[in-house]
Amino acid sequence: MLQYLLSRLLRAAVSIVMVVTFVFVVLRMSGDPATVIMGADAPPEAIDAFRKAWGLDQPLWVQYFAFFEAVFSGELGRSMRDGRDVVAVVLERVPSTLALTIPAFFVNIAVGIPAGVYAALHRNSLIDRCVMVMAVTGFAVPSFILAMLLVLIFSVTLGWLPSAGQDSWRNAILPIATMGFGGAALLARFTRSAMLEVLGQSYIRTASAKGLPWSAVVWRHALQNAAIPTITIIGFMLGGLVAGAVVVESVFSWPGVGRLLVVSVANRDLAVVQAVVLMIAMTMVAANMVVDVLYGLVDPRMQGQARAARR
Amino acid sequence: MSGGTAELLEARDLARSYMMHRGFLGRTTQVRAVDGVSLSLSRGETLGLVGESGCGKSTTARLVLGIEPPDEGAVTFDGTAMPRSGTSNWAALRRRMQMVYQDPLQALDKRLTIGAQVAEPLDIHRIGTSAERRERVAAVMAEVGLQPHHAARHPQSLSGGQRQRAVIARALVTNPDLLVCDEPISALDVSIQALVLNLLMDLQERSGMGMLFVSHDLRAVRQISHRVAVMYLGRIVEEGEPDAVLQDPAHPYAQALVSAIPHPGKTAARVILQGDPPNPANRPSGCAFHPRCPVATATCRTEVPVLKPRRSDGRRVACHVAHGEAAPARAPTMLETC
Amino acid sequence: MVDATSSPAGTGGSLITRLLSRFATGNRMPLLIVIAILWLVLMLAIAVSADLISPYRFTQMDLRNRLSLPVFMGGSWRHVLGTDELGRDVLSRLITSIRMSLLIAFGATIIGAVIGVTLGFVAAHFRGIVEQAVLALVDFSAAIPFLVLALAVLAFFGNSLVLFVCLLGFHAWERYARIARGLAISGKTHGYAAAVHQLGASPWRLYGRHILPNIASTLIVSMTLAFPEIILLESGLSFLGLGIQPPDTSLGNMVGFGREYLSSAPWIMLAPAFVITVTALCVSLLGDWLRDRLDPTLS
Amino acid sequence: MAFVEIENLSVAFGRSMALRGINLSVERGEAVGLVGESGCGKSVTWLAALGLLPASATVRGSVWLDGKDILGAPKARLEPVRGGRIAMIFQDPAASLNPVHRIGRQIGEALTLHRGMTGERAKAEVIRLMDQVGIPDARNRINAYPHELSGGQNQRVMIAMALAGEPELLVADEPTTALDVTIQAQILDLLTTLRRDTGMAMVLISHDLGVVSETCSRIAVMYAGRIVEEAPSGQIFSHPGHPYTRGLLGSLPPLTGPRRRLVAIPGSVPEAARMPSGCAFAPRCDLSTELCAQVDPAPLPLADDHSAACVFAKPYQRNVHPVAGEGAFARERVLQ
Repeated sequence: MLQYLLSRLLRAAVSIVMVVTFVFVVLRMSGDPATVIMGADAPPEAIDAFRKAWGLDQPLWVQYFAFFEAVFSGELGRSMRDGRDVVAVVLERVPSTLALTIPAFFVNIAVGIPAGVYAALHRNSLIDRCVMVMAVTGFAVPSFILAMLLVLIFSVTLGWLPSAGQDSWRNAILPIATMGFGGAALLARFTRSAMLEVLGQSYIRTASAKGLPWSAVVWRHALQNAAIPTITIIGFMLGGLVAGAVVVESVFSWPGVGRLLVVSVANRDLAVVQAVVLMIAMTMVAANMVVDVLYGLVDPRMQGQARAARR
Repeated sequence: MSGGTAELLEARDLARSYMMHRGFLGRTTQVRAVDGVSLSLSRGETLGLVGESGCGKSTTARLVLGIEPPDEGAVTFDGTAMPRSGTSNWAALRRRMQMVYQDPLQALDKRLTIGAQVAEPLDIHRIGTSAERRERVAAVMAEVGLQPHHAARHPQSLSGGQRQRAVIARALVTNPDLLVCDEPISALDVSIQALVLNLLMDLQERSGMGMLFVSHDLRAVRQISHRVAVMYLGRIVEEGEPDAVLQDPAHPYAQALVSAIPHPGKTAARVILQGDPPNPANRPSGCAFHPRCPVATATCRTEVPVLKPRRSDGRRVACHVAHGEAAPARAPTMLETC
Repeated sequence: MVDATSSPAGTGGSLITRLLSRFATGNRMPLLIVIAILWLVLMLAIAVSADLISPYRFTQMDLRNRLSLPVFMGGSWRHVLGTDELGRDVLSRLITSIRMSLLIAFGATIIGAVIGVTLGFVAAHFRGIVEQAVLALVDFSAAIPFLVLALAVLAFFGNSLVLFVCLLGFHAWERYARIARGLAISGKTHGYAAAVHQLGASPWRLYGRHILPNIASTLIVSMTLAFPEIILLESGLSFLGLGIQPPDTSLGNMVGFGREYLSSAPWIMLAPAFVITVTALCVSLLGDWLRDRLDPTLS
Repeated sequence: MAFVEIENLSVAFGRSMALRGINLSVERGEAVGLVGESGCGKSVTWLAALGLLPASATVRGSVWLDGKDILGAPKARLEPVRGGRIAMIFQDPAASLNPVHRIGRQIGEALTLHRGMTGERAKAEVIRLMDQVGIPDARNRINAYPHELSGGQNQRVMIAMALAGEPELLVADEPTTALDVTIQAQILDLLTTLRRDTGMAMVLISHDLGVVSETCSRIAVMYAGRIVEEAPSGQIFSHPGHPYTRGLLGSLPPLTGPRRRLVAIPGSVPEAARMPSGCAFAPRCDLSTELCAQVDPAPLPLADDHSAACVFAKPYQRNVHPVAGEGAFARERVLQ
């Protein structure tokens, strides 16, 4: 098991290195980083100070390692708009984003998985057709259009819910509903195809031939096997927790990390953009690590490689 | 039937191992799939290579054709050394040696018609004008028993037997000197197997080509081969005339293999081997068969037996006991084949 | 996907459905798929003939009757779908936006497919270090949600149409790379490609004449699935004001600009929103249907 | 009435008829072989009998178990039969075991279901069963997963799982097709000893005449959804009544004696959706006449317990000690 984890850790490290390199390269390719980040009108000595701080005068590969060091020590420079340290600016927004995405994540799972499983068990029944139609529309309707429609219906015409801002928990209902519907549709569709594939396997037929009632066959044999591919999608959603709300937060002007990213991009506050991208990448890589560990627990064949080698 | 000219195919002490590693960082274990195999084949002769899964017979076939380079040993074809796979003269040599595969549907391209695929070797090696190529394709398709209208059909719309005939037609269209068949009939039904075996034997008589027939089915190998070699865990353990090896197998493993074949009306006592073939990753010391061999002795556990002719009838066998170099641990069960 | 059987002849027997019903050998094509195809044909027609059929130039302002109602809400026939806050005709803007969005979606899908398939084949052919490098790139692109990646690049490089299309091209490339690599390797190890290699064929002939046509159907199916995703991404970015910049117009930024007038003039936002949703829906329905017909394994 | 009696069983998937009226009986403790090439419906017969076919199959006819019809029986009555009275094992052992459950648990499941055993008592019984089917070092292997065992060992786990319910009939669907010939010999030997020890009946489904001939006392040959010949195993080889059986025997390469050219049956099996009129084998049969195209022959008795569904099948007087072995067959063949 350890060996398996070690290899996953290495892959995660490689991904992080590539993300940091990507940000480093993108920053460099878009002209002189100092002027880009500090803004063209910033006083020359501020630009020189920035250049010295980031060692922009040194050869490229020295800058590269300096950049790595900066990333891992958390000093990513100051935000151009309010001069505060970017890491602080980003971290203070995380709680409000999580306030949206964590409930949405649970809605996805609570609605998506049972719907997918039920649809697979009752193929071509009315429920199956409904789940598939919901899944396709969930996939086709972009979140911002769904959000606008919900605002149009629930706040403009019916006036039940506020359409923007973050003053009370009632503001969070529409954003969570928007993300919940999209995510649940995707998960339902995926769980359904995973279940259908498992139900076609011959060990399911063996379980029935053993005399197990159908419900036991589904609960004890089918579900655990269908969980394996579903974990990948859940892992991906887990990773998207921080990044997932970019569009929805903008529509409902919910002060989360997503909205911060959009605003910083709009007024080219690149230090903040850099910090947000790095943080989102780190959480995604961490989420993939969690998924790999879950894989090992649920699917003995992964773990088995390490165990068989020891035997 | 040893041909006057140099042997068509000569392989000396071939060895090939694969790296099996677990995960991104996991330990790499070396698996010796083929461990010192020598064989020769002359024109018009069929050598049957028989053994259970994991004995290295398919790897040997790929080494002989030069698809994979051997780690040790060498292959010579018609006197010249086999070029490395992928080089241009390796590709040119394909004209003279061809392969028939186990699953005909997988070996054919679903997108192209049968006629186009049978003609492909001619296009690749730019043989003859397009008119001559069409003629040759029609002739070889008739030779394998396919009707002209099959040329326009796609592989999916043919039966298993017809597909395998198409694969054989494609292999024969450039008149190769050597045909390597890797389990050509095991994916087919019994009645279709008979068709393909008859076809291969007729084709060989007419064209006089050499044939290497790899299979786990000893009965099919006996039907088609002039010489048979039994393989176990990467080595040839016995080689000789098919009827001789079947009537009176010398090597204990060959005895077990022959007796294990279920046969209508067979009443003979059967030698049941215990356990499974050992993992090629950790080969037993000395003779690889000793853990399962009913007559294994101390020498068998330490020394690797050499494949050499038996004094009594010249049958080549790799077993200390069979050569009388070691007294059998207990009287070998007298096997009375029906 | 209600599976109602109706003879294509019944629905106007258009050439397209008869042509495609050859595709649906055996059972008839479901009604929903016929509708989806008809909608997409309509969209393509609009995109191609945008300049001819749009009543006004999409930038022509008519301040006198700004925010006028669409005809079915009591407005005049002069502006069938009404006008926006600057009095520009919503219908003509919609038509130009459709052309822009479809153009971007097609361009990006093609770019993604070409990049993905090439890298997939490179990984399948050279194996070893090259394959690990391509796989590391695939891991990398899975490590960041595409939207965030796009925002970062747009932030640093500013916005130009060409950059925007190439960026969207990078959306689904790793999906094609994974499919191309997987199918090429399985073909090369024990499939038809190994057999053709055995005949002495050169790598070019192997990939060009054999592997590519065989995986074409799988690729087309995954392209029809990626196509709507790109439409949604483009409209999402444009909605956030980071995609297509004025004076150009696309479905996304029409919805974005229509947002302020959601309560007073919802039709500015609803028309493009409807087109985005229905087009994405039709393409993914067609994609699912094609997948079941062409390659049921790619579920 | 035999222990299990299949009466006029027919199965259709949409328009294609997979089974066209099967009549087969199995006595207590008897071993019946079901032989046929792929697509002849041999597996579908028993999957239908145990109600394991997908919902899309329409099944007609009846399956009498001890006088009661279980075909289409309600779940409450059918589930105790599955594994409890009739157990089934399948061809590909690695795919037929749940990859994420330990083998001990999969065997124990049937124990708890049919014999109410739980906890330590069940664990002890699982180990006994694993010893009985010859899994080495059972005590430590109980926690292994299917992918950690070889094909042969996995098949033994399947057999142990089937034995757990103490069934009266074991249906083995191509149990050794995916295994090497020496492992196959081990499994066939195991099945024969188990039948001797437990006295349970067995149906062995295979495409290999040799496998069936050694382990079964009676053999039924199937072609295109129908039983075309049924006889004691010795008789099938010495007096094959149906041309298809003769064709199968002719296409088997002989192990001994002179190497003769194999008899290859021309053409291929008709598709289930487009079954020819009259006898299904007529298009490929060298004896066929126009009569065969009209008449769909019912099984014709040739000797007291030997029948063949062919108008040209010739009844014969069965002498007391039938001459077994290949020799008799070859000579007979030449005379015809």
